[in-house]
Amino acid sequence: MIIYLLCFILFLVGLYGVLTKRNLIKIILSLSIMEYSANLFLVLFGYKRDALFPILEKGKEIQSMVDPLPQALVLTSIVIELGITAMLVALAVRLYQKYKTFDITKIRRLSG
Amino acid sequence: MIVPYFIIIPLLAAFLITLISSDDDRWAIVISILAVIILGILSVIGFISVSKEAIVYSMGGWKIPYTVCLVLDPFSSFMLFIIPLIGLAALLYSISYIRHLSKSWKYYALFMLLITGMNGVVITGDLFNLFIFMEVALFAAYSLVAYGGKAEEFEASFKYAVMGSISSSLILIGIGLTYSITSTLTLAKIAEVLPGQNPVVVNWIGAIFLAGFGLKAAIMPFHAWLPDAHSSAPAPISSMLSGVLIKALGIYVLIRLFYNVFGLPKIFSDIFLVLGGISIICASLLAISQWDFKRLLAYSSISQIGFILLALGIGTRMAVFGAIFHILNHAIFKSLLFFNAGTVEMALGTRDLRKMGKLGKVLPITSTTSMIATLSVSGLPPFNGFFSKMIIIIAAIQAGFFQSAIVAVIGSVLTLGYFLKVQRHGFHGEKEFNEITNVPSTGMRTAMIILAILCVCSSVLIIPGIKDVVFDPVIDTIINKTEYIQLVLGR
Amino acid sequence: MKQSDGMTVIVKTITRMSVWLIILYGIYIILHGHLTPGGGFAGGVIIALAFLNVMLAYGRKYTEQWLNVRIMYDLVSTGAILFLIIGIFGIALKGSFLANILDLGELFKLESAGVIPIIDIFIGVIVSMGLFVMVWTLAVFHLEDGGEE
Amino acid sequence: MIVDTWVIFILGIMIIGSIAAIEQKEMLSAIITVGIVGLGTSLIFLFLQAPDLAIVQFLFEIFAIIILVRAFIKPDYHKSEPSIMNKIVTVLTVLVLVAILFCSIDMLKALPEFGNPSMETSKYYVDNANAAKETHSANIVTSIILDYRAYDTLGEATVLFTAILGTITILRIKTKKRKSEEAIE
Repeated sequence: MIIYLLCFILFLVGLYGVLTKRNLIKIILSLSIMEYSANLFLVLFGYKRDALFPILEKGKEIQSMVDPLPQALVLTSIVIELGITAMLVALAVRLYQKYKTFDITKIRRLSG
Repeated sequence: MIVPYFIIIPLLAAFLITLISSDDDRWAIVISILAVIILGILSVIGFISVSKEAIVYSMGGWKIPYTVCLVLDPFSSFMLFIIPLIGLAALLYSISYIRHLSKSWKYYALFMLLITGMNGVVITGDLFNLFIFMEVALFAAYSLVAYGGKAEEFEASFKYAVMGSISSSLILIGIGLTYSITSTLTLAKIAEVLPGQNPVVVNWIGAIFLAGFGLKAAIMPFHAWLPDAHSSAPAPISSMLSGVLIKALGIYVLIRLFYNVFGLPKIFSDIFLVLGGISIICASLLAISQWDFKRLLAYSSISQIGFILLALGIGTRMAVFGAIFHILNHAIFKSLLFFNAGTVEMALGTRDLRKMGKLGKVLPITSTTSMIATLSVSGLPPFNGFFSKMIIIIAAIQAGFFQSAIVAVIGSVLTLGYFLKVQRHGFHGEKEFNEITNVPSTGMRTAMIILAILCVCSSVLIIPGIKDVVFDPVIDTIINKTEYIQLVLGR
Repeated sequence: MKQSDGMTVIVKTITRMSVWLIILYGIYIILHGHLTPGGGFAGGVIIALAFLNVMLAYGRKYTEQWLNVRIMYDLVSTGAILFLIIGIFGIALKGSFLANILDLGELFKLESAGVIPIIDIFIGVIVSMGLFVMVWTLAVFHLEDGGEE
Repeated sequence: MIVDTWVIFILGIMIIGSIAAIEQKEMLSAIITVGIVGLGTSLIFLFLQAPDLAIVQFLFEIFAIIILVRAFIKPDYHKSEPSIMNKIVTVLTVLVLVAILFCSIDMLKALPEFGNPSMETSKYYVDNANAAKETHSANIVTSIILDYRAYDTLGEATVLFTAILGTITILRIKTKKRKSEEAIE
């Protein structure tokens, strides 16, 4: 239970960063912290005590294995995470080009 | 088996466009329009063939809970019909509009990826697969919102992307929690296992999914990104986002999860009612104070989504009918209104209602179709908006939710109020225009006329004989939780 | 920060010696995806990082001569199309999308597992080329003049 | 139980690291710190018997850091003045998040115990290494992502494709000066 709690705290730290920080790059960093925690949650739910990784080796007996399905899912979500980071960086660079700042409070042509 | 082609065709179109196009966008236009037309035909065939029995398709020939399954039932094929319908109109409109902005094949490739994502979300029967295709649609949407290349567009896109990825992380955690207690990802299997689980966890999962998908549907406390994104995007993209995307990614998934999987617990139907009411009233009030045409339309979208959510909260058969009918109607008239806004912006170079004036002479088709759309969205007979809103209000009264009925009536009146403002200042104002620089092209006019005709024609669907054929199977799939489980798990 | 000049001779020499080794290792990881940890995604990123090494060490101009970004970009969509076509072959031959159409072979052999290593190669192409093109586009983007006409 | 201790230890470091990264004034160190947090994730994956994920996370982390450093460019881009409004927002956010944390404790207690998943679906893959026998792939994770759930992977490749196309579109877009802009200027 304490592990889940710590993982959830990590998520909330990321959320805190997104909601309060004003620098575009800080926001992107906080988003990736949130994604780490979401990925960790999935893998933690699949861990089985005293079990081995789900890969067979030649000449070795089949032992009990951890849950491979969450691992497959997390593999996917890591790639998605990189995609969103790249797109956000591209947008941030363009925003800097237009506004000459990374501060979100000064980037405010849209309001209301 | 037609089911996998709903993904294959738009995906193939997107990849082909990227591969063969260089500077020219002619092939891109041909391929994408062809793909959308084929998708439309397929969805009609699908709707006819599934109205008796739905199709479940398992990937790679494996057994169902061990692989991803696709489920084509009347509800999903109904959504699959709306997507290419609005998509075709938007593509016709785009041809000259996008050349006016920045001519590129990338637009069409991203457009096809947007459609792929939405089709994937609508057709899937697997929770994690839904997440992935949602991301495809969202990534395409982020870059299409920024397509205009102006500062505000990047800003709106950044906001949208940040909000979108917060909600994606939330949804991923929700998927993790679901997997931890049910140990499966197939929606039907989850629906079967979930009632026996600890209610605390189940309610938390529901809350997380409501927040995550509510952000995508732009329900009121989670709406902050929508006015920016939908008003900054190019007009055809605004119409796709407002008309289809928030429904396919938001409302459709909410219906699937809370009706078919969770079985609509009382606590969530109450939350739907409250959030729906808040969305209707607050978004309408915010819309009244807007002078930016597209921003006003974006707020109006939030309030119309509120109507759908309210109906879903009521949860009776009639209310669900109102909700899905309103999904169709809102897709049609809101896309038309965004087309109108785009045409006016292109012609006059402004979105400010105060700078517009008498447009009847210079833009006759735009101003006529905008009148039709206005009457439709504000719920005047005989246009389609009237019927869906009336059904929702009647359903509220029948089910004894008088406050909700009153809220819906007030909402309709407010809608009429701010659209009268649009008509009065935007199309019948005092300023005279004799000449305009950018006249709308044939494609743009055709798109507007088609949607305007549909605005009138879709009220035909209310006639009992036609309603029984079109809407009853859809309502049955939404209301019947056990039927969905039996269908997918094959018992 | 001048990017076109590249780094010192030492860095350039070491990069020249190591880049092929890194690419080879990436290919090894991709091909053994069904036997050992790794696979298309991991191997693809390793190859992309090798290209990136060249870009950082030699600078933009040399990399432009060495690598054709346009062809790399076309390879991304080719890889994606081939992945999709394998899926369609599944419909044609086995009656369901993305079915394993090839002979499964013997467990623990490199040429086993039917279609899995082939899809792994396509994913490796998509990831390696695609990620490099992504970083390349970011790198050649100038804040001062980028994108404005 | 040794795994628990390690995971708790690394998670603690990750939380401290992410708070440090978020509150850090200098942007380059913030990016590097987040990189270290990501490597911590990779280490936890190793402890949780997921070598596949550890490799992929490690490599993608390096890539993400390169992209982020590329966006960072110069330190003087990141000047920001403190404002009272921001402090109020920060305090309010912290209060709300702590409230959410306290509410969530009940839910986290009700979850299945760590290290003891029910694995009802994945029994099929793991028992007697059934997945390896059916697909002849020794790596069961690979057999899931490329055979049982290959459709997910197709979607994933599409996501990556969309991200690449989107990045290029965003960075390469050329705008004609529009009338509305001229009117403003």
